[in-house]
Amino acid sequence: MATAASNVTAVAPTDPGATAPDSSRSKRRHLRFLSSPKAAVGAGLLLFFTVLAIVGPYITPYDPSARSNDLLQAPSWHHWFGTTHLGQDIFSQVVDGTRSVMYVGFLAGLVASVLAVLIGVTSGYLGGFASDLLSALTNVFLVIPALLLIIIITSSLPTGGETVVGLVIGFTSWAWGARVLRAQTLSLRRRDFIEAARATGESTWRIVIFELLPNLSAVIISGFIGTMIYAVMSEIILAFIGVPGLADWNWGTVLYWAQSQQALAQGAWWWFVPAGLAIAILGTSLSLVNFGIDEFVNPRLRNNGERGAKGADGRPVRMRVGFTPVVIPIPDEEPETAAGSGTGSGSATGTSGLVGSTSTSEDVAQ
Amino acid sequence: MSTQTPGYKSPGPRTPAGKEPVLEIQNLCVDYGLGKESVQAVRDVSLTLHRGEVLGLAGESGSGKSTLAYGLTRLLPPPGVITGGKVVYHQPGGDPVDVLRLNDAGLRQFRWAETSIVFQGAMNSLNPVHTVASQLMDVIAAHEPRMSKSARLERAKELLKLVGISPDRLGSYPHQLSGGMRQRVMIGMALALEPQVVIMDEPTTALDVVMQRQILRQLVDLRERLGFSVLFITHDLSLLVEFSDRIAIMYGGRIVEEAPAAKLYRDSLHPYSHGLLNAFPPLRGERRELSGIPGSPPDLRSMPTGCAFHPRCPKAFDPCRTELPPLAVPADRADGDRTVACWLHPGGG
Amino acid sequence: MTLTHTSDQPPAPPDNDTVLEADGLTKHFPVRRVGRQAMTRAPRVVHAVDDVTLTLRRGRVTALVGESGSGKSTVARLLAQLYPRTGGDIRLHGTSVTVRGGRRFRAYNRKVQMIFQDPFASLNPVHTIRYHLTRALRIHDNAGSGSVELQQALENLLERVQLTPATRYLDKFPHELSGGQRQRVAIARALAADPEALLADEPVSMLDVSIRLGVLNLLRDLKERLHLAILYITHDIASARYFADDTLVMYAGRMVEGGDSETVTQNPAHPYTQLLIHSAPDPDRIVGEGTPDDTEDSSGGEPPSLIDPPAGCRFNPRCPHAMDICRTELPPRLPVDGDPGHWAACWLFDAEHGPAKAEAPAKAEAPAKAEAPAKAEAPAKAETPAEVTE
Amino acid sequence: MKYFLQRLAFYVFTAWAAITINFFIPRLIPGDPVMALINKNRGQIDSHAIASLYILFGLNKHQSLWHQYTAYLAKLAHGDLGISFSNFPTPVSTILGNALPWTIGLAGAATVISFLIGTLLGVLSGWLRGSRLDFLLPVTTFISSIPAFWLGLLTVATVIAVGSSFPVSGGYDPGLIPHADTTFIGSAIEHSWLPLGMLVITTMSGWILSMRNMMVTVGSEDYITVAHAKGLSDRRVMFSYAARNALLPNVSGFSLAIGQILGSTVLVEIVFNYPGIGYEMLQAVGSTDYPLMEGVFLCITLAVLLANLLADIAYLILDPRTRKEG
Repeated sequence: MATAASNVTAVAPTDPGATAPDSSRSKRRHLRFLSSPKAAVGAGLLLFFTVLAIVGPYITPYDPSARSNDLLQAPSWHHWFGTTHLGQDIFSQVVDGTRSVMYVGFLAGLVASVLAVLIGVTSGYLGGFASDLLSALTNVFLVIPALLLIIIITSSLPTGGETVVGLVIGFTSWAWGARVLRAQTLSLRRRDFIEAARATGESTWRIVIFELLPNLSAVIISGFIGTMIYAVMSEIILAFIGVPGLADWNWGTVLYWAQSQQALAQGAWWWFVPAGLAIAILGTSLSLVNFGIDEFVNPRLRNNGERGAKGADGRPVRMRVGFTPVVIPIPDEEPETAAGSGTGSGSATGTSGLVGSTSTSEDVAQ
Repeated sequence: MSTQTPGYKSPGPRTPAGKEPVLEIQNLCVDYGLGKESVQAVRDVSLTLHRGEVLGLAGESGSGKSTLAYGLTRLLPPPGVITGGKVVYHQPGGDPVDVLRLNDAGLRQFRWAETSIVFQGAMNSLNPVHTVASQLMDVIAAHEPRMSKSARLERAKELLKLVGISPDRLGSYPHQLSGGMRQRVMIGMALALEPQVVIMDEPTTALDVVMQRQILRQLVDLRERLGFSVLFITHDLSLLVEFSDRIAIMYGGRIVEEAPAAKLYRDSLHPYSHGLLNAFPPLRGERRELSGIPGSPPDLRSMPTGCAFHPRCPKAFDPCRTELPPLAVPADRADGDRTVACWLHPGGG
Repeated sequence: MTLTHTSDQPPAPPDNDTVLEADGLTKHFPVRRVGRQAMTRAPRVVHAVDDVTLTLRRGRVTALVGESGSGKSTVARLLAQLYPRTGGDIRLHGTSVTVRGGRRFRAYNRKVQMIFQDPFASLNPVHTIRYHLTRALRIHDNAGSGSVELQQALENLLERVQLTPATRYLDKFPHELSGGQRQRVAIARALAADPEALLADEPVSMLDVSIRLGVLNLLRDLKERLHLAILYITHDIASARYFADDTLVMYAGRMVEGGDSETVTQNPAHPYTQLLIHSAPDPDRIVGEGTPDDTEDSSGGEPPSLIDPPAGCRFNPRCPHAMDICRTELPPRLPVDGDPGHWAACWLFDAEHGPAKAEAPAKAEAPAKAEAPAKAEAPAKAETPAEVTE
Repeated sequence: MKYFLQRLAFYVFTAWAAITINFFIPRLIPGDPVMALINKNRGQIDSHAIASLYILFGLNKHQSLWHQYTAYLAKLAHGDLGISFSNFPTPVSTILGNALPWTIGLAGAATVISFLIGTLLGVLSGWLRGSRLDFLLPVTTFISSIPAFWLGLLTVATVIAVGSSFPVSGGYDPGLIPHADTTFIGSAIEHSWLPLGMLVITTMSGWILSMRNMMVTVGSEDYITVAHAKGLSDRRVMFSYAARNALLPNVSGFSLAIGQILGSTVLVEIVFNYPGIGYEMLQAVGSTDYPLMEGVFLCITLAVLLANLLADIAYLILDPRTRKEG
């Protein structure tokens, strides 16, 4: 605080060039958004998993399906995550399985987002009977337990594979996004700028694509990420309960084999711990990115940089609703600057000594 | 520089006889945020509310008038912080209290019993899930815990009658009342504990003119009967001239002029006050071309140096750009019951 | 910023051609019925606008004054053809126009443009000023050919609304501008179509008080230079007097009075207009004259439900002069004595039914006079319960 | 009342939609599910049984789709969900009748407990923002990303590794016969601790996060400021003003949560060999037992609808704005 204050003091007396502090401030704010810790950690982890999904199968130390004579071994230098009862390298299985997980998550997120935008925005913008119908459809899909539906459909399908699973998940999990988008569209539609665009003579499709959708982008991205979390979980659950069609490795199949081969009873913790942790970390990273988006959209959720601030008694100040903190700064060590006494009116001297001192270099600076 | 803290007046020659202060704001400073990113919203404001008077506080949005009201009651939501000053409340027959130094319990006790507030958004000031009765009664219960439930209900009925609402509305939820009725309920609630001071932050801005006048008339009537003081905050200066005893004008977080209503209306000294008065086309008298005030209200993040108004001021001259004019009794108006912060009317003393 | 002419009376407009007319304009919004109601109850509607007739003339400002919920904004949207109307007719240069989207709508709103109330909401936050104005120019084929002509057109537009130098504003986003600057951009966007009529829906009520007049003066200046016909919708009757040539007063979806602005504000005929003028803040009234007095407080209460409006004159439940006929018969537009063009929809001005004919206008001339100090303290008058709309 | 009837109509509609989806899934599957089943159990089902399977399964090729549909509805109306393939010839309804109480009990208890604890923690962490309770945020984010069944696996492994005799498998002691006596109920409760705990821990975080967000959002409403200005006690402002209003969106968001909780329950049951629907589901998936799978789906859907109806009633009680007389 003291350094900041002295900075301002240095700038202020040098006349009206008031634009300079403004531009530097906006630059700083921009940087601060990029360095939002939650979003940054989440995005970093997500990037890591994405890279792993792309290069994973090429960098595995072993063929994930290859058996060896190292049966059911604990983690070691040769097998970072240990081996299975058939001597397969679990590290390779987890790394190799990343691609399947990310692919299904991405595909399902994409399908669900497209459907959610189509259905949600249409029902929000159109109004009338079609809107009611789409809204009812959305609510039905919201209430029906999608996971069971996914299990039934995928286990009924003769041909499987990640693509089918991803599509099924996508087609059954768009409802939440559609509901949120519908609500957002309804509220945006009442905003004057949509009406103004109409009054200017814009066509309906242009209004939807160029006026409405850009304002929904945060909601759409957040819905995409939410669906991705859901899809990853669903795929892993499907694999875990042995729904056929998932021939390739993914984190769920690792867990399936661990469960079916009684890894627990044999004390082979390494068999299921890495895959589960990978799920949890991926899920956390996606949630963190979504928090970042939430805070960007709803500034109230942000912590208003209150950390580290000190009150008059030197204790940290906590911002509370209903009890505005009183922060009367401790006077600086150095004597007041000359600029202060010249323009600062009677404030500084008037009350000093009553409540600590009101005079700060900041006070004086403007 | 040698002027004594302006606005902090002991009952002396400058205040009309019999006027004792009830709420004194001294050099209040309020910031948004802490540290580097902070913005000063209220700068060194001193203002005195006398017993029984209506003090009007006018200014544009961003002038700090609402921040001042929230700040002096310590109700400013984060990231607002009070960074200096005192708010002294004079109890009738008791020691003065500095509101800013009360602890949480003391503050809770002080609130509503001594100073109540009516906010701008009557729509949102009432809790949507509780009845009017419950919200009127819980404030009484909080301050007078020994009062019986039936006595509280009686009091709630009285309060509704006081503001002209039928007591059978007690069981209503806020959404069942019209905007005007909700604001009346809020005024009734504000008077529940017979406070000395009622702060009103744009209480009628959201209402139609007809309803606005009805409510203001009722307010004036109630004040005469109950004798509380009102700090009335609004951007509508023409309304204030009609309803308040004294008016303070805020610009860029500071008070720029303070005077009795009639004097301010007939003879405003600060060019900003003058511009603001001329921003309301009159309903009577000759039709003339008015200009408003050129430019835009200042950005708190980059306030002009010197007098904050100088970029918009038609009469600005050299000192205005560099030196901040102090709020002082102007030398060219010797009657002494007004202050202004303008180099055109420098303090004499 | 300030204008140099129009110091006393606005100069006679170059011509008084009718640009846009509404004749018996009516809009009913259906009340959404749910479940069993759909079968059992008769369809219910909100009578937002009933039988509104008005004329916008070239080079003239017509004000439409009313409280919130009086239907004044709906009138603007009907005239802009943003809503389909329930009844009545809209005529542009004498030809009836009904459009619903498409090319004909563009052709219509090339002539009739609208300015919205809230400049913070009427500009899309994701687009720059350049985008907004370019789109408006392109849609109405005023963008010229090539980027040089477009740039010229953009700069011209911003100069017209006194945002200079234009290049400083073109690439900003709406949130980087102040309220007044945004409203000027909104006006520039409306001007991009090169319209003949401008529908301004409370164009200054969301702006800071100090800059409202600047925007109104700008509109007046544009009216004079471009010979626009302007509909100025407002709840502030004092600004109507300042800015508009003619003033119409609306109450609960119906027009109750109309005429020359000065006449309507200085000599209001309809009891509602009188109440409105009496309620408006007026510093002259009180300074040095003690506390405000109660004149006609019998008009307490609130506007009626528009789902089930009162029969006869809609103001009759609040009207201090209400007669039997007011409760049953809808008053037609009746001329008010002495002022050509001044009319009121009030039975007081009917030759047969208006015994108070002489009294009513007289009363209006001195609304500020203390009349009934004897009323003193009439406490706790139970407010008429507001209709709870579904 | 109007609101309630509206919701009821919607649930009837949804139930119908679920039933219809259920009807169409086996018919839309390319290939022949019965044939696939027969191929799987080659030689174990004779040709006579095959014909009756088609009829039982409702896939009679000689009937029109509409006729099949009405026959299907008629059967459902009598509680007839067909016959399980894997437990031939036990009716699906019998299997589900035995399993359902376990699942409903487990999921119901988990929902109530996690809602109560999660909401309370959310209220506190939202109200005391910036305090030490902030540590809840990253922790809950991480926990909410852990699948419940995996946490179950870890727990089972730990219990075994520690050598504790705490039951980690089944719904009651193997020697007991389901019966309403204290020994059995005591055993059942003891067996449900761990699955219940897993469910509560993983589903709770959702409530914490959403309640915290709502508290923060509601915290800046005017009526909260007014409540502070009135000098009410902190507890009253927090619960009667802030939490009371913040709760409403959470209650109306119940529909999403209840489906997820039931999904997690099914999996946790698998991990703990709990005798509920999840266990049956696993069996059904393993042996492609369509009638059983569909029976599970229908049952769970109806349970979700019922839970939603209860949530709606709660909402009706909590929000006066919906109580308006029509």
